[in-house]
Amino acid sequence: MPELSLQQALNTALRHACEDDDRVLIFGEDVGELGGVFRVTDGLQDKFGAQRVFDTPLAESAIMGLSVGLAMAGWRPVPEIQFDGFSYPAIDQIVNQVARMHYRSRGSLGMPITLRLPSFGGIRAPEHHGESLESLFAHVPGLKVVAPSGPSEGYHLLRQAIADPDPVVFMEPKSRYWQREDFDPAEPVEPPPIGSSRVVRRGRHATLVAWGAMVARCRQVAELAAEDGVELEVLDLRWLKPIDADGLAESVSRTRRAVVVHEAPLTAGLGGEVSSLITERCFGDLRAPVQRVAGFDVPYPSGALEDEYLPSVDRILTAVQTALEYRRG
Amino acid sequence: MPELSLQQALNTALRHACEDDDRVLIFGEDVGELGGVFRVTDGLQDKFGAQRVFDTPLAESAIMGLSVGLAMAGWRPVPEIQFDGFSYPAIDQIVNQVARMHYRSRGSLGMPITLRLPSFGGIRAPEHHGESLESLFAHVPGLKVVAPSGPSEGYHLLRQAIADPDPVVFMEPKSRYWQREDFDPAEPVEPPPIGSSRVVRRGRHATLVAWGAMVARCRQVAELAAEDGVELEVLDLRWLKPIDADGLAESVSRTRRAVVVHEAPLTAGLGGEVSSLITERCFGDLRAPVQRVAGFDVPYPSGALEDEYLPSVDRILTAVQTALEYRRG
Amino acid sequence: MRTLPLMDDAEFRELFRLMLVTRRLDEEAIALQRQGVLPAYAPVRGQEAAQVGSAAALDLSRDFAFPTYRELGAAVAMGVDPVAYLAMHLNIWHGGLYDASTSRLSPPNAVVGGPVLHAVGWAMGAQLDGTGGAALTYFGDGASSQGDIHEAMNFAGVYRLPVVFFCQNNGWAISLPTARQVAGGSVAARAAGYGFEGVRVDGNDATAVFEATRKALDHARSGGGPTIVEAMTYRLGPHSTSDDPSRYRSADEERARAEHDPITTGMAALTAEDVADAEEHAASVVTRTTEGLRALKTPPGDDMFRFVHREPTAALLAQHRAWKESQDA
Amino acid sequence: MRTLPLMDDAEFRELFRLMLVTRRLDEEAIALQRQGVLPAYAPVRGQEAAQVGSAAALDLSRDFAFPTYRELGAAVAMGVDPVAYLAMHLNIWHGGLYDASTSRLSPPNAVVGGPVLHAVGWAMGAQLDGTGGAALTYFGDGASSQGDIHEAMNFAGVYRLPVVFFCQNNGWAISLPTARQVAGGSVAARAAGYGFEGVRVDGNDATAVFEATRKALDHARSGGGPTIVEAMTYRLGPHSTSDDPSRYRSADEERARAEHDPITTGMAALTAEDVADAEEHAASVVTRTTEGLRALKTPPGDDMFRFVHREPTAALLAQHRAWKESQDA
Ligand SMILES: Cc1ncc(C[n+]2csc(CCOP(=O)(O)OP(=O)(O)O)c2C)c(N)n1
Ligand SMILES: Cc1ncc(C[n+]2csc(CCOP(=O)(O)OP(=O)(O)O)c2C)c(N)n1
Ligand SMILES: [Mg+2]
Ligand SMILES: [Mg+2]
Repeated sequence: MPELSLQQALNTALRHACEDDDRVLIFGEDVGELGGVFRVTDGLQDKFGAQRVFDTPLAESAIMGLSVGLAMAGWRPVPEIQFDGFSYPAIDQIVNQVARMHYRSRGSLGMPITLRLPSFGGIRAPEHHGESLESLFAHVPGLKVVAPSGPSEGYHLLRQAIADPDPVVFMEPKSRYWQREDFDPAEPVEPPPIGSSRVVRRGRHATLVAWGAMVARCRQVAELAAEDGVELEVLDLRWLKPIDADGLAESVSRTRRAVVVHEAPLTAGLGGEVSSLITERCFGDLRAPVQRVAGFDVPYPSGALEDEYLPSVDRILTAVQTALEYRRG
Repeated sequence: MPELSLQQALNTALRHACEDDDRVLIFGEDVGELGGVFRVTDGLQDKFGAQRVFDTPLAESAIMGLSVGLAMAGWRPVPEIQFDGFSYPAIDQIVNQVARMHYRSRGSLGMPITLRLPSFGGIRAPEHHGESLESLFAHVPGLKVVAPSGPSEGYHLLRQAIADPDPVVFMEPKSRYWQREDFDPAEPVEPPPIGSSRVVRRGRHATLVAWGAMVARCRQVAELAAEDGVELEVLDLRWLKPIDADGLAESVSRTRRAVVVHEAPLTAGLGGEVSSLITERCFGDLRAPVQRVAGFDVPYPSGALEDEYLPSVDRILTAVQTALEYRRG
Repeated sequence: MRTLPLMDDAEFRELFRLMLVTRRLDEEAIALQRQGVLPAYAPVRGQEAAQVGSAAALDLSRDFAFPTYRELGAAVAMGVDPVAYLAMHLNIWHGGLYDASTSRLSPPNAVVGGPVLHAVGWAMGAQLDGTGGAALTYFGDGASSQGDIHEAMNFAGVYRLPVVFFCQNNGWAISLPTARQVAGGSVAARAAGYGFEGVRVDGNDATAVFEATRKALDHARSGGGPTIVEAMTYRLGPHSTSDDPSRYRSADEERARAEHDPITTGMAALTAEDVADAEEHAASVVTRTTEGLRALKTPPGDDMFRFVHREPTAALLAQHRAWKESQDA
Repeated sequence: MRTLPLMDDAEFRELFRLMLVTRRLDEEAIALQRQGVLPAYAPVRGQEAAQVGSAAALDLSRDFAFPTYRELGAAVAMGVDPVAYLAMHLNIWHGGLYDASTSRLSPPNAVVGGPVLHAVGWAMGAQLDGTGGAALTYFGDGASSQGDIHEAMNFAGVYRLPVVFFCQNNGWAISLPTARQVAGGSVAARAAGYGFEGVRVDGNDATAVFEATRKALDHARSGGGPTIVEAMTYRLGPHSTSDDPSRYRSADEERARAEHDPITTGMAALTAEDVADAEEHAASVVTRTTEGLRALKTPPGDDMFRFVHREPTAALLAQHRAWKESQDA
């Protein structure tokens, strides 16, 4: 079985998608000859030609507006926006157009668009290169939103997103691009339904809910806690819209405690949604309020302060402890 | 005491702000001669001249980018974006620039900008004229966000927003523009601190949390419930960032049940944040999970379906009933 | 400026019939708004020649048009059912009820500037497929200030895409006159900066508009790339039925511009018989349309949920179900 | 294109000294990046004449400049402490550590296109105050594709604002050459469409750049309105220290363009004594800067909270406190 990095897995998924469906188009800033700043589109222009894999001028609103028109003309666009923070100039096209054209046209115009968005922080990058926009996207009716946590997930979720007839925002955890995993993308897999989560570690004392790069961090926390005899379940939410409310409830009704972890700022982050969904379904079972460990309500800081900002193992452990020691006052 | 509509109260607040501080500038699309499509800036250009009250070309990103530059030059910009749905083209300037310039410059460049944004639905308007963006704005570090529920609130909160040295998004509930109230804007009032909520009706069986136009609807619900002997407390959250977590806790620790109501779609709406804040602080006191009554996860519909989409008295009452009848399973 | 078409010009007769249908429908729509049948309406009076002349140049077997919210004349010329088009103003459905895909007319779009990028994307799709089709995209003098317009023109210029940028310069963007909107004074003049052709045409001369548009479409179809056509016309009515133009322009100006009313000049150029015939035809379309509009039913609330995704999510199906149950209760 | 400056040109000698400081600092920054001191860096090699020539034309008593992320030369010419400027690349603080307000240089801005609107706003503020100051805003050939650039130029044109749009056309936007970025081929040529002047200048000729910029600034200060200055230059190095230009351009091209290296030609135009003197000066600046950079300390995590608002919110103060306690524990 080959060992693939997330970046290679995504590259393979794009290649397979182009091979399987000749309506798939890949475009964005520097995705052609350069192969993308993270090389996720490496070699694709050579293989599929400059008509199907092309560079755009430096204009994010155009990239998404173009996607709408291409979809109307029967193509299946897979645009890239180079970094999370540069999707803001395209938000109008994403919210007011991509997400609504199918609705506005009463189903006459399909929008099978997959926006690839290198996302989240942790790589000591310049300003605007470490943002987490999942809460914004999840709030937009008409969008589906997904974030893989590793190579095999990345491959299958990207194939699924591209195959889906609706717009999907595909958030790639850039700090995990070089993480490797053994798996064979050629092996056929029945993909789990859109909107399903995945328990990546079983446990019984509390559930850690995370997505993207925070899944690995939560596994690390679970390993540390296990040394103290605390068995944490780790749930990779992966689909951020629709959210697997049943999966959350199933896990937390067993563990009776939950901690949700994300990189985005706390206030109005997706943690509030996850916490509410759990509480609405598991109120009677919960032994403690759902804890949230998130970025602070500050702009994503420069590299020197990145580790202070991101949920650390310590902060997550403290939240676990709070949940475990909670006594109804 | 004069009777003023919300629209008149806001107009008066702008007038007084211009009188008190000659660095205040008012601009946007059609705010000059026309006085704004809702006439909130009516007469201001006549009074303060076309240098301080001016029309901009039709470009929302420019309106906010301009505000940043004007603030850097020592002015106090009070831009208007004509409708909620047209703030999306300006989101990049709002998130990446307005909200961060003070931070980026380590306090060297102040951003005393108040963005006035006619918001929310309920007026049978065309597409993009009925959006609720509070969850997006509340998630952005560096912004403060407020939504008045009536004329006197509107007057005082707008004065406070303009006087504040930081960027504030001021969301005007357009369905309430013509609502009238007796109050004298000339009367000096010690403004409650930024981030404080307001109990607009006392009750003991459950707390309804709302903002903007939903406050009036919740009062209506409370009146109906009172006929059945159910006494609902109604809390006007008003500041949507920062949120008055203490005020919420104070109320719900008394009533032990809460329903949060908003127009925006449910998923990743501010209701999740409010629900989480309440649950984190009142877990031991809560007799039922916090209920959320919100817009559905669909694009804001056309007028014919508006009443189906918006939280109705019935839907709110049903949620109250669920909370009251809840039994731990 | 061209001289008026000759009276034996059959082509012009056909254009005039479509223009007159538009005019009479427009008048009827305003009447219906006054009667409370239509909640609001955006009149096209004065712009019939620009709209009909341009849309009539389309080859509906391969071209595609992208309207704003004020393109009744284009819809009429393209053979779209006026009832289905005007349903938008009845608040039945934001995008109207016609089938965008088969009509070759995108749903009405209220985001000024936004759809212009869709046209560019569609044109790229058509070019990739080698269909020989061209995109015709409408926008106003006001819209020309939006960033999206620039991104669209630059993109189309770089890729030499088959798209015609059709600007109806009607003198006003709500209350802002072109002189304070368009730096340099001419939208057509912008084309030179993108390396393609821009032409100005008398927008009240249907034949001139038709010919300029046909030429631009031919140029596009034959691989010559984009063109800007700027049709100089005038909005004789208010911006919308809730607008009051007397606040920002003089009655003198309106009277002066009414002398170039394309319907009046068209009538003068035709025989009385032709005019009578056209009136009869228009009257029958108006009757049919009014009956159709009055018979239109509010869509079921289910539609609000049905068209959000092509592949609905479990979460939304659950919301739909809950909504249904509440309806039945 | 100009001929080279005469050797007795004292002005040029001064410009050259600043250019050489920039070159040597640039080389040192790359070396520091290789040594792992700087995490990443965006080289300016080849653009020294464009940056120094333009910034030197500023009147720092009343003008203000708006940089991108690649304006070391402008910072040097404006007398900004290189340590404070380069602190950004040390990942100390996104906006560097210099005082933007007193330096008359906005913090480095990584959103391509974004700061150009700030310049327009600042220029309007200066015009309102009658200071006679002008704004100088930097952007690249890539940035010229952004919608914000168009909105900025149109706005500045309508209000005839004192702003100079200074485009460094360095041939590339990461991997995209100007020919596939700028439709029509010239950014300066866009000016005509906005009704103001655009000039192209040899960006490797510091004197020519200086004179063109000074002329444009004078024009702006005297009420003549905006100008585009397009300086034709070349990025001799990689886009950033993580870029690999061999993937998208030939060594031949690089060699050919290196022959116009402004430092080489500048050296040839000066006496050996002047060059030696300039080298000595540059070396001392480099030594001081390197020492300063190595001595820079990571800012306290408190700074992350301190600069979010000018008037901090209770909620953020609480997060700050919680963070502090976790540090002490
Ligand atoms: C992005 C955006 N901003 C603001 C509006 C509100 N608005 C609707 S029409 C209009 C004026 C449009 O002027 P123009 O483009 O000249 O078209 P016209 O109305 O004259 O047909 C404005 C400001 C909008 N629809 N979209
Ligand atoms: C809005 C935005 N989109 C994308 C990027 C990522 N990016 C950084 S630099 C760059 C190329 C910029 O080219 P140009 O404007 O010519 O400036 P240069 O790098 O040549 O100095 C890109 C695409 C960005 N910084 N901002
Ligand atoms: Mg107009
Ligand atoms: Mg460049």
